Amino acid sequence: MNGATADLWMLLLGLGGVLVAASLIGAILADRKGADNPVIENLNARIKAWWVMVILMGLALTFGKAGASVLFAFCSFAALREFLTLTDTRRADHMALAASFFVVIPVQYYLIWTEWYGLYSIFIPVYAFLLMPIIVALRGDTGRFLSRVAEVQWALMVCVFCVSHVPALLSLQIPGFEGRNVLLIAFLVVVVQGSDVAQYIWGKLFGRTKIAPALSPSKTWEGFIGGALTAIVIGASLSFLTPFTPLQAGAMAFVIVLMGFFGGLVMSAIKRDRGVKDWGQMIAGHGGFIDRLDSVIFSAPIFFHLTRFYWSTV
Amino acid sequence: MNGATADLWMLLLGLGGVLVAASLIGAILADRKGADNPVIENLNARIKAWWVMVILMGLALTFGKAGASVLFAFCSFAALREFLTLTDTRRADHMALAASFFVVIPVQYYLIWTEWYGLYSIFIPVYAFLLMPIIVALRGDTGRFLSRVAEVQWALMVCVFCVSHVPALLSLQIPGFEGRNVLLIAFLVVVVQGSDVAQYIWGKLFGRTKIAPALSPSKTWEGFIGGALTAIVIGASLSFLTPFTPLQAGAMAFVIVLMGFFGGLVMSAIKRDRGVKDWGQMIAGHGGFIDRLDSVIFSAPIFFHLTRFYWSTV
Amino acid sequence: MQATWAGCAPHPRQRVYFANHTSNGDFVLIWTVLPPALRDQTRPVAAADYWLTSPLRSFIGRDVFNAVLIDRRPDARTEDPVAQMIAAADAGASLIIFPEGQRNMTGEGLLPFKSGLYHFARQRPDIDLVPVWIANLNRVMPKGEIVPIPLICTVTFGEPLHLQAGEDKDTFLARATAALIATQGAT
Amino acid sequence: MQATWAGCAPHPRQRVYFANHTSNGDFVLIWTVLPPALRDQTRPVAAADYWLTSPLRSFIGRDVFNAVLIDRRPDARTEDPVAQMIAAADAGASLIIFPEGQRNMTGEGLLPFKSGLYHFARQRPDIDLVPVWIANLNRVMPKGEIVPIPLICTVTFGEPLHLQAGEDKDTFLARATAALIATQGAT
Repeated sequence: MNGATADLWMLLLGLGGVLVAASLIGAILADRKGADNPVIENLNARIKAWWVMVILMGLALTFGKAGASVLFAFCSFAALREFLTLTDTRRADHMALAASFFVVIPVQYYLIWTEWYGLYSIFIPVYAFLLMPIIVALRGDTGRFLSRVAEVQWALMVCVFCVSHVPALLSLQIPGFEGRNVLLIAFLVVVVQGSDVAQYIWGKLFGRTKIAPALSPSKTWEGFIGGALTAIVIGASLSFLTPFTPLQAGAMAFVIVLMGFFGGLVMSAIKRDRGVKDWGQMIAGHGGFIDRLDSVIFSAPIFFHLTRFYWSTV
Repeated sequence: MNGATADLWMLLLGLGGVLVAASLIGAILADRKGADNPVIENLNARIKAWWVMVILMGLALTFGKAGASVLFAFCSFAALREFLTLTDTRRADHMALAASFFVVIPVQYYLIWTEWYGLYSIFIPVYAFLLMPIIVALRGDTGRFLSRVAEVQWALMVCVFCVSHVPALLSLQIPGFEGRNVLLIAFLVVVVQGSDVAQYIWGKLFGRTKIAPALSPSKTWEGFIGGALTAIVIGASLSFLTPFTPLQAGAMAFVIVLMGFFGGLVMSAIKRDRGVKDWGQMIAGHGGFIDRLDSVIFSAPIFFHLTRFYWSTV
Repeated sequence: MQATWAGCAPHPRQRVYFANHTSNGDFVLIWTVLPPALRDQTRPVAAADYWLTSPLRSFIGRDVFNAVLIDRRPDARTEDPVAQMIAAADAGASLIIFPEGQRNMTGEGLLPFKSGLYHFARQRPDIDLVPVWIANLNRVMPKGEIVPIPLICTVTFGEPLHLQAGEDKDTFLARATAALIATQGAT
Repeated sequence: MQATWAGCAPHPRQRVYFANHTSNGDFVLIWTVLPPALRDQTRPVAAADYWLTSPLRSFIGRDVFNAVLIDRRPDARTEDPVAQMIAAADAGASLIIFPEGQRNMTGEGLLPFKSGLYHFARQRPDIDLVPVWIANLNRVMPKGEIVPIPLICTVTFGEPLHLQAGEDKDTFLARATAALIATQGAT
């Protein structure tokens, strides 16, 4: 067991401890206020889902780049399934949809695995963007062309491109940080999920002023600011896992939280547009898969690019 | 006058000769069959527009990178204007539209000018893609959210990102080809426009079998194959201008023609979806600006990436 | 695949599930989302003129899914479909039927129901008739495509329905159609 | 900016251009797309209660565009707007008027026309009434925004209209409204 795996296990054990505590609190609350209370029910369902995520993360991270690539490829697959299920595509889009699942996902994650940054950074936003509409156009059905194509492109950007930047963190080469890149993923995931929990709790306790009532009635300034500060503290205190100083780690956490927040808003707007409340029902209490991933989605590529630009040599 | 400028002038003079011949033929045809014949009228209007383009290209290329960047920034601006005029955006999109014109275009061409490939290759497809919907979402109007955002994103990809890859050719560093990069632009433009003319003529003469009758009734297999072969011959015979062997130049011409053809199909599909025949009326006989650029749009980034990957050292 | 029990619970009582029909995989999908206890006692009602045309189909239809195979051709058949369904029900089975009688290729709504559902309900009025809406299965593999796409299919079980006293055929079938459409919205 | 002469040619004859009104820049736009020969003889009819409220506006409205300034407030005005328009027409000017009387903020269609157009047509029935549709100007700079976006605005000139013998006010105004809407489609 090298230093990175030891640190990672420490982190996972720490998270396990937090979740044990959270599960206990959840059980006590359920006991006192009744298991039927919707807030407590929701809280306990979230805690259960986090258990699953922590265990999965632990498994995947232990197996390194291959494990993380496979795990996130499956996340992309599940997310893409949810996203495309909600789209209003037609028969003429069938080939484009099939290509999304069976060509774009494997190619993107293969490129991630071979660490070909020059191609995986543009394969979906440039090549899939330009080629996908060709497949659709050749079928000759032009009704709502732009919006149908856009749905597939958004699905690919959100569910595949953005998500794939999480395992892509493993391909960075940071001097003095060799072999420890998995910890960058752990940092990102813990900060995002920590910020989500913190925003939820601060919002429940002190939430008054809604930020975007039309989009996401549960998002309040109090919840966001409290959650962001908490996440910055979490980030700074995890700097020992990362190549960042505590100050840098706090700043990174802030960027992650900000992009996660905006990502949540945009994904809410897409859901509103579609007339649904959740992306799906995959994880009990968490809505769909995308509902849990949405904060990671927007922050992953930004975190990746910042880390790559300022710290990585490739 | 160095070697590149001399070659460029040779090319432009050659084109001027071709256009003089074309203008004469056009005048004779108009005289014989009557100037009111719509096909001949269209042909002569095209020839006039090509005169303007050749003169502009000559001016811009003579002034090197700065000239080409400015020329293509204006092309992007004019194209974006046409594209967004046809979109069905709302008041809530106003800031996003303003940012497209006054932030995205200048930033993209500034990055092109500073030759920062790492950023200009992802600025629009990744950053504008993720940030634009945030601006829109914050205004709180979620009706048709995805399709409104998609229209702006498509406009930026087509009119700014793709077009900007033409002047980006100047930033490539090809050993033994120093100072001659402007000729790559000339090669691309001559092949694309030559293929357009050739497809038009072959289609008029032998066109029988329609390729995509629902999208573009004037596109026939005979016209496409004849035009593609002509363009390959043009490309191969221009190889002395380029770092390619005649075979490579012919292959490049083929890729350019193929992408140009597909680009034309996709842009037709978007026009059909919008219920318009042309993008605008900027150039007499050529419809709008985008109608002339559409073949360049899809081929420019592919030509750029192929040249960069196989020939350039940066 | 997701099952939503919107109008009734997955209790192990005898039922007739009637569903919209857009894909050959429809009854497999319903059968799959039923809890094992219910699944074992549930038999699909399927077209003999399709399922008996090859040994493989015959094996799948008769032996794997234990289908009640009826003949859709009134002039060629020897047994009455409704009598076959009643016989299966009297033997204790729950049934899956597609009252549209054929796959709906229009991409929306429902085709007019055949009368079999009414005749069954008239003869066995106590059995629950459960509307079941299947969503997306036709998008997974539209007719003529060869690659299926893994979208999420949902099966929604609506509120059970019974023939009311004195209700005539047209009124009942209209009510059943409306109940199935309402189930679609309950997803 | 693009001008389309769909229903008439830009001949230098006396006309009344009546247009939809979505933006304060509307008459400037029409004025700009008119050929110079026509432009010199064309005067916009504008609201005095807006254009006389500051010295700068007054200078622009009165001296730059040579506007016929009418007062929209029936109780406060000293001159009859229609009489002012007739006087300007009798002096040889073409006019630009916005029969909706105010900017249409609804984002679609037209507001009900004021009666001025009818009264003018009744008194000077020989003058061409040309419907003019202005598209996109309100998208360039919606109310409340500070950055204009450079979209392409189009001005479409439709087929001239005249008051028919015995036509009453409502019929005529309905016909004028329909002609303006039809001009929108002729772009």
